[in-house]
Amino acid sequence: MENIETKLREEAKRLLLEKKVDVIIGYEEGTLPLTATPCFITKPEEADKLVWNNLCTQNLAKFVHDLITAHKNSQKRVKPEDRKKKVIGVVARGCTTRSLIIHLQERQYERDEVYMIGVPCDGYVDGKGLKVKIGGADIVEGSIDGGQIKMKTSDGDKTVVLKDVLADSCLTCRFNNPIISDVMIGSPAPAMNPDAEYNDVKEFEAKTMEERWAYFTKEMEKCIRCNACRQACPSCYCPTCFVEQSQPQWVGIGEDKSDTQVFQFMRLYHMVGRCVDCGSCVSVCPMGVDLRKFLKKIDKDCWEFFGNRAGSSMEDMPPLGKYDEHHDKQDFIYNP
Amino acid sequence: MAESLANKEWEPKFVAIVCNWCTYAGADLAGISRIQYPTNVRIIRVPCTGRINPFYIVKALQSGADGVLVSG
Amino acid sequence: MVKDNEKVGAVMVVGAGIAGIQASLDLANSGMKVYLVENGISIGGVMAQLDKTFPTNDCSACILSPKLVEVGRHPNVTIKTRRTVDSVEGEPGKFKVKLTSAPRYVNLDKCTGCGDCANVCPITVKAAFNGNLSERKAIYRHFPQAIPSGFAIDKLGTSPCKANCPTHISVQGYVALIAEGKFKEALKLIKQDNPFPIVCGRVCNHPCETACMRGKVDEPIDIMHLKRFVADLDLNSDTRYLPEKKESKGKKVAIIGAGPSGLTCAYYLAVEGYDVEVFEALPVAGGWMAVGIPEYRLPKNVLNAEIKVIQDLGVKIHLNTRIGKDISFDKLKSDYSAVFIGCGTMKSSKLNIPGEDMQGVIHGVDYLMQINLGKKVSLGDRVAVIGGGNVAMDAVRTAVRTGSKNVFILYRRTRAEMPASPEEIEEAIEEGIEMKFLVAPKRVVSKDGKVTGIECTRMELGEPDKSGRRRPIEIKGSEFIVECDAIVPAIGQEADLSFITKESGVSINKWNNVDYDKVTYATNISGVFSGGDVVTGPQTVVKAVFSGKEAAKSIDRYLQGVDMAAGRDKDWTKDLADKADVSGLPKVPREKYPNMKPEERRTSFQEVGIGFSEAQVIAEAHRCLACGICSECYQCVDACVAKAIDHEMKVEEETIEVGAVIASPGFEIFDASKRGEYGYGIYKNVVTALQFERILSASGPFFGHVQRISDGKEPRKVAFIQCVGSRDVSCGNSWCSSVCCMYATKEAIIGKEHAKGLEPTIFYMDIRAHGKDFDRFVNRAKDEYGIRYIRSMPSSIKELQQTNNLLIKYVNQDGSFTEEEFDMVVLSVGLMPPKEAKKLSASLGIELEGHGFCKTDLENPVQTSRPGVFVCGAFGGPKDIPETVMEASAAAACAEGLLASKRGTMITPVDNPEEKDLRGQGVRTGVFVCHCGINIGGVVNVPEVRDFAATLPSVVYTADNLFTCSQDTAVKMAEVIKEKDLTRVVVASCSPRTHEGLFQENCEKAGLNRYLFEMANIRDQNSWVHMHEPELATQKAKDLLRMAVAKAQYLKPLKPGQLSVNHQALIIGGGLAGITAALSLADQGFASTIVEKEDRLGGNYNHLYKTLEGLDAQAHLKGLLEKVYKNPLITVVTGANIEKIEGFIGNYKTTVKSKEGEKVFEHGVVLVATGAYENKPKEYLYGQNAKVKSQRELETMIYEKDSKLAAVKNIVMIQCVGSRDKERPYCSRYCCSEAIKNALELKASDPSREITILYRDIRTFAFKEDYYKKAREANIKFISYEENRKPEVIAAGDKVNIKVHDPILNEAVSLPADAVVLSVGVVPNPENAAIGQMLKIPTNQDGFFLEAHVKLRPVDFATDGVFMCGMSHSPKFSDETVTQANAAVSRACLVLSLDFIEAEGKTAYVNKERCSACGLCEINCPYSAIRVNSAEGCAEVNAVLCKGCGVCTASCRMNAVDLNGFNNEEVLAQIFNLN
Amino acid sequence: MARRKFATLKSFLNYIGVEGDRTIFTWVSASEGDRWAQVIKGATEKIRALGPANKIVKTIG
Repeated sequence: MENIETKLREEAKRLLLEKKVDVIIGYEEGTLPLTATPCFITKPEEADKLVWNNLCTQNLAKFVHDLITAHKNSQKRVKPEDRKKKVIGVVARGCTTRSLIIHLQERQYERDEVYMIGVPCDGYVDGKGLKVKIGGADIVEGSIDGGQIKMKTSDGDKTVVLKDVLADSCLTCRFNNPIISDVMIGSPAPAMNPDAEYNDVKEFEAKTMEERWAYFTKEMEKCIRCNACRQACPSCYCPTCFVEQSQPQWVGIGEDKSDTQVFQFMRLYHMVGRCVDCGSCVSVCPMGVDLRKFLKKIDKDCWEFFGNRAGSSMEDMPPLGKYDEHHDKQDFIYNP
Repeated sequence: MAESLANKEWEPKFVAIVCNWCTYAGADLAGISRIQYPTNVRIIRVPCTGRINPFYIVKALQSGADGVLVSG
Repeated sequence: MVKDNEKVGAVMVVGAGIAGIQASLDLANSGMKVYLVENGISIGGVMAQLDKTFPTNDCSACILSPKLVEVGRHPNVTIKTRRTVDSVEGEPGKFKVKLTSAPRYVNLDKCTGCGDCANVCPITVKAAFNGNLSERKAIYRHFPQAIPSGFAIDKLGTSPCKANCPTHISVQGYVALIAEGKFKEALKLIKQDNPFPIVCGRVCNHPCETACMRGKVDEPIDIMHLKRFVADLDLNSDTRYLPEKKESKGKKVAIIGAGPSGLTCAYYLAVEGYDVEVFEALPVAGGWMAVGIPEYRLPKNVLNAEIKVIQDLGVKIHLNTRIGKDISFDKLKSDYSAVFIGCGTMKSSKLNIPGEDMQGVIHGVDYLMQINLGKKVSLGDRVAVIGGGNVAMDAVRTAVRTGSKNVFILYRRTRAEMPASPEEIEEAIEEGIEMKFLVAPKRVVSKDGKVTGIECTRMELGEPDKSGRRRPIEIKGSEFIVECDAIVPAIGQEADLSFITKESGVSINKWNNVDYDKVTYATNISGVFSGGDVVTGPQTVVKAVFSGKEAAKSIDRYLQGVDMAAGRDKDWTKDLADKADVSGLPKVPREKYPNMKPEERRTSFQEVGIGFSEAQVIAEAHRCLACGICSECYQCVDACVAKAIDHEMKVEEETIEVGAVIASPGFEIFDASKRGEYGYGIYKNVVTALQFERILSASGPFFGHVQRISDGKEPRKVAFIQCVGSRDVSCGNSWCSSVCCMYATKEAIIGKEHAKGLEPTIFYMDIRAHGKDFDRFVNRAKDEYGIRYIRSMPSSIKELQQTNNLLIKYVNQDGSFTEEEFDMVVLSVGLMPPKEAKKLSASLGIELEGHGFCKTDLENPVQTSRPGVFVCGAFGGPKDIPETVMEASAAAACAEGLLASKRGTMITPVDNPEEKDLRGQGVRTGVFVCHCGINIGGVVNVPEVRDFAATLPSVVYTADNLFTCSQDTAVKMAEVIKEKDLTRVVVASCSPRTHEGLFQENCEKAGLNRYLFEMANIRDQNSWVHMHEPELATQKAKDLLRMAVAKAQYLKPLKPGQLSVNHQALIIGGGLAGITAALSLADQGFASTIVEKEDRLGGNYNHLYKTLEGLDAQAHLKGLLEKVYKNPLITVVTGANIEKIEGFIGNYKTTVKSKEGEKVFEHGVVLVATGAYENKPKEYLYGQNAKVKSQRELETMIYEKDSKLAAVKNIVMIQCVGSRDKERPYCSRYCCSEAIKNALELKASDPSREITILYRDIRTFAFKEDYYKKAREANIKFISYEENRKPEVIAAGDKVNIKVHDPILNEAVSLPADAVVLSVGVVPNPENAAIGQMLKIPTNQDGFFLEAHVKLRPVDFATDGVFMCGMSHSPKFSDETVTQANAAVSRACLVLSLDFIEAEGKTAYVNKERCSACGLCEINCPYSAIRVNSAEGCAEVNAVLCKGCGVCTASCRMNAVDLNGFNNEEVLAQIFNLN
Repeated sequence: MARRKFATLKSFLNYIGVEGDRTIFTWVSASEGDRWAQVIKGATEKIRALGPANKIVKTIG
């Protein structure tokens, strides 16, 4: 890890010095122990803040989109001919690059507006999982070393195996190395266990209709409509989310359970061909709603129906933007 | 028993969102040819199935439709 | 030559198939008035009958219907059905066309097409539209989506029975109703014309039966007794039929005599609302019916029952009241408004022989009267009755029944001359009555005043007298005496008119009959009428009834002060429906009418006839041949709530002024029975391709289920036999029908899709897949669908007895025979000239070509021999739909060119009032619920739905109408909108697809934006499909209405976007297509720029010297070029390339680069005429050996008189070089003809030449087939080769040798040749791709441009404003290119002739704030009407290009794109209001 | 594209426990009046078999 971090910092410095990029989005150490948070670096000397470890959770593509959109809006007042482009550098692991690819497919910005600093990834720690593992104790300080997490906590020293507390999405990640990048830091990380990626879904599919409905309703009842998932999701960048739209109002804001169910259903459905399973939504959800159970289904269908994996290749078109007479499944069509 | 009785009372009502040029025309033809079928359907005409926002289906279910038929 | 300002801006299109429809639409949309004339009852032609169309297998109905609707609703098109053209006079620009219209009997303005009439119509006939595989009614329309949507009645004329019936009852009508068991209706129909069915069902002389056409087959129908059956049924029913009485007119009418004429007159007057009193001298009513006709023929009780009905109508009958004795005639005259004299002839004529006053002589009339009045009269044992009429028969048979032992007839002629009705004579003889013929009485022999006998003389027959019967002549000295106790003379009777005083002035003629008017039955004294025997002398009951009925009409008119005679003198002998050929109709014996046994009869007065049973009448009625088709039973009239049916319509003539005429009568299908060996019409499972087309159709006779006719089973092996009635001199059809190979292939494919197990086999001579993408289609049929093609024509077909399977015998290429069994055979019947071709050509003043099709001009295939008259479609020669559509547009272009100066002068302008300002207005909805007669009201509780509507939010007005679409309702609606200040209108009625436009117009007329209208379909999708569930249907209607009203609240007034139009055209390519287009545009007054890559114009046409048909191409081109360069409207840029094309329809900017440098042109449309190139082959030593040439090179040598050619004796031509192979799997269309053209030319100049053509299929379609025939006759050899066995060309010294496998010899042959000529075919212009890029128009797999729709939009692109013509579309002949160029111009003019392009109102729009410019909409839009503006960072819609499909909206996660007329709010409103 | 949307939607609804048969997708051409009737018959029966809708249905007006 260390040497990757150093390489990363050097590269960041170089890019800023050579004005290859206007800003670099990466991770810095968090204020709390055993955390890392996104940071924005515009000066070479700040580059040393950058970290790259198993605590880097958020999918930074989200911030790329935010910055570029903000910049574009600021440019709106400028005459088209003298508008300036900004180049955003971003520390990008596999899932991040997938999100970036989706942005590019959806023409949110040009390829040359983003500079991808590719990094290998062997997964990040699921904060909630860790907390559970150590019986809810508060962490005072800690470090990761040799596949272990060593911690001083409110009730004594604790050590857990890193593998046991990695996020679900990471454990079965198929693309833990960047799909594309402008520069690659370090050598590719070893594969995770993608063959198991749909096990949960298959298991759930095997359940009865009523069991599935019961689980869905149970999970949805947790949701407090705080929209954290949406805010964290790189694919959620609609200027006005349908939730906030009136005329017509798509989702009621009342007490009714069905409104929450419909809200989540719709947001999840918007992820067809667009969810890269980065786990950001899950990690930010204050109520621990099992969103991944449903997102993975959408991912699975998209693969099985249309042979598409979100953001897995620059050449792909958005799966809902085309139709394949010969290969698409037809069996959902009813014939009397 | 009571439940089955209740079911007798109950008639499903579902919405059909259909394309103006194909299915809607076909439905008209059924009428012109006086082909009889159950009354449970309520048709909504749209210019083309391509126009049907998937959320229409969700909203229809939320609004209490027992089912949704989409036909192009 | 008509001056421009005298021309007429209207065009008549004759024939409303797809050709006529397309031409009409092009004309109407470019500002011409169009009269679309059709001799059928609806438009659409054969295309409407097709199931699918090749090669795309689109549903024919789906693509045709929108055009039907458009032309049907077009303000500038007047559709005239059932019309024929009689003559066209005048000159181009100003013609007078005379038309005749055959009556439709249905008023299209009123008919709503509900079909209630057809439900009640008793007449069923084969439905020609379904290839006679199903049945329809006499009142009908061909198919549900037919335009005009109204019904029509088929009549062949008056059926003979009705015409011959003295009182003209709709005999066929009530027979048909009886056949259907509709006895009450039958009686009602009879009583419309005869109030005495009970009587006439027994004692009528039924002339109807004499006229009955059944009589020519076996025996006439027993009409009289059918009538008796329904009459008796009514007699015995507890509620008898009483006609509806009109309200009292407060006038009194007196009738003298209660006989048939008097009572009939009374009956109809009573119905008309008069107070009628009848005065009868006798103690009984009924006149001769009561006192003349004996009980055993007409029982008194039934007669009285019939008379009672008349009394129940309020008629007063005064018995025992003799006028002239009890009341004076003149008093009658003064007391009553009118008098009818119907006193009959109740006085016997005298024999005037000695002793006539002896006791024992009693005259027949008096005798019968006394018996009928119940007197006992005994005549003794031996009774002589004198006479041969019905009275004599009645008298003699009565005498038998009163106990006389020996009763006989004395008649001075023979039985043949007897006037009595045959059955009466028959029955009399059965009852043992002796008849002495040829004897005449001389004197009564008596003893002390009592009769003892009668002296007679013998007679013989001489010449016929004026009655037509042979006159009896006395044989001198043949006197003899017949002994008898009583003599009953029954030789005639006369009227007793003593009561008519001199003073009354009523004139009486020399036969002692009242003088009367033959039509009105009025006497010479006004107010006095007379009818029945008293005016005619003794006649039949039914004649008396007629006179009474007619007199009643006159009296009514007289008292209403209307002309009595007007329009009544109808000649019933005219247009009789007796022309039908009844030979060969199966015989069905007449039902035996049951009578009492003779022995029982003799002793009783009980009625002889027992009467038919119900089963018998129905069986007997089914024998009717329905001579008139429509039986005039008038059931439809009663059933039609809209009152649209009018059986009185007459043939009419009209004259219309137009500037040009377009003939598009289409074609006739070859009558397959003319090829007897195929057994069509004899073997059940042999059908024509058109019948199979109907079998495949989902709306066909079997709802799309493929089945055999014999047993309805699904066939497995189906054989298609090609060229039935084509390429067949034996039946006079030498031409190729051009389309059969393809439609057979299509039907085979579709058949297989319908019935998976189907195994189609196609027997053919050559597969002619010469059209765009046709070969690909055939290959798919072979490879994907495994359809079997056999190159052979079956020699015979036999039907196998048990299975009805068909045994086909055919010869193989090697000469051997094969027999194979099939379940079904489909005959690919050819296309013939239309039936009316000769007559039409005469009336249009145009010539026909040798085969009977329309003769066309070599330079312009849509030009007939008469200037100003154009032709399109199959009338000009067999062709398929796209070519037909191209010709239609081309013909339109030529007509427009002629009349350009009058564009827009005769169209109906739409002037709508100022739209009302809705700002600040709340939503105020008006709801109109339609009964649609009983179509909705009969099932749905309409008032309940209306009241429900009133409870819905925003609804301020509700109403229910009988017909919301009727004119008066439209007016009312407009008023209501103004009065109630409505801002939304909702109509709950039929389908928006047919009626939305109409109602929207109503709104506009009332100043309400047309888009503030919404419909609920509670008929087609509710009442019609839930007929047996009224409550649920009503509930559903409420829901649908609630949803519609909810949606309406959110509707927005829309202003369709407008776009200015540049009136110039850019033509890319200066070949024949380009220059033709430029000239055609110039004719229409539009400027154009031709951009040509080469340095000279003409393209491929420069290399063509002569066409197969003999047009001098060089001269033609020279002429065209002169015109082009002379024309000020045409700019030519040669040696030029297109650099850049910007903009869209109406507003293009194109940069052209040439020697003169870059130049920018502004134009409104683009015509793509980039042409194609000759293929440069690599195979067959081309370019390596001087002996190997291309056809083009050969043609040049021939016409440039190359001396080297003289030495060329052996020529081998190879077809399909570089065509129809892996690399280019398409046919180059013209090579076969080109080769044959050159071959013929070479032969002509030197017959000693040996010419062999190596081919795969000879594709000389249509009339080109004649030249193929000519070539074979000229001994040019043809050897076919397979794609996988191509010939080889081997260089051999100063010659070349060609090795090829001869399939007939089945061995390889080697042909030495001085010249090998390759038919090299066509390759697309390589620049198409680049140009396609610039214009955003696609090319097909082969690199030719891909039209918007291969069938119906062959020169358009999905991108508006861009059109194509010539070989850029696909390989074609020069004349086809000319046509297509004109077609493209016609289409282009739809744009150029506008000042503004109106966009469709219901288009997409973008909410910029929501858009994130992700571009998904752009990817999905099929019309490239929406694209992301990256500068703005959001998507933008081009409203003019947008077709409102809404695909973009659903693909937008942000809901930034939405669709006017169907936006999210509106649709969700419907969803939210389900409950 | 429409097809793909419906395919995934139907599958997803079914996954969360809303019976797949409540959402039916089919095609009827302008000339297939009879097929339309069959479709409605079939759909009605399928939906009847499922009983009244009780999932993601709004309960509070």
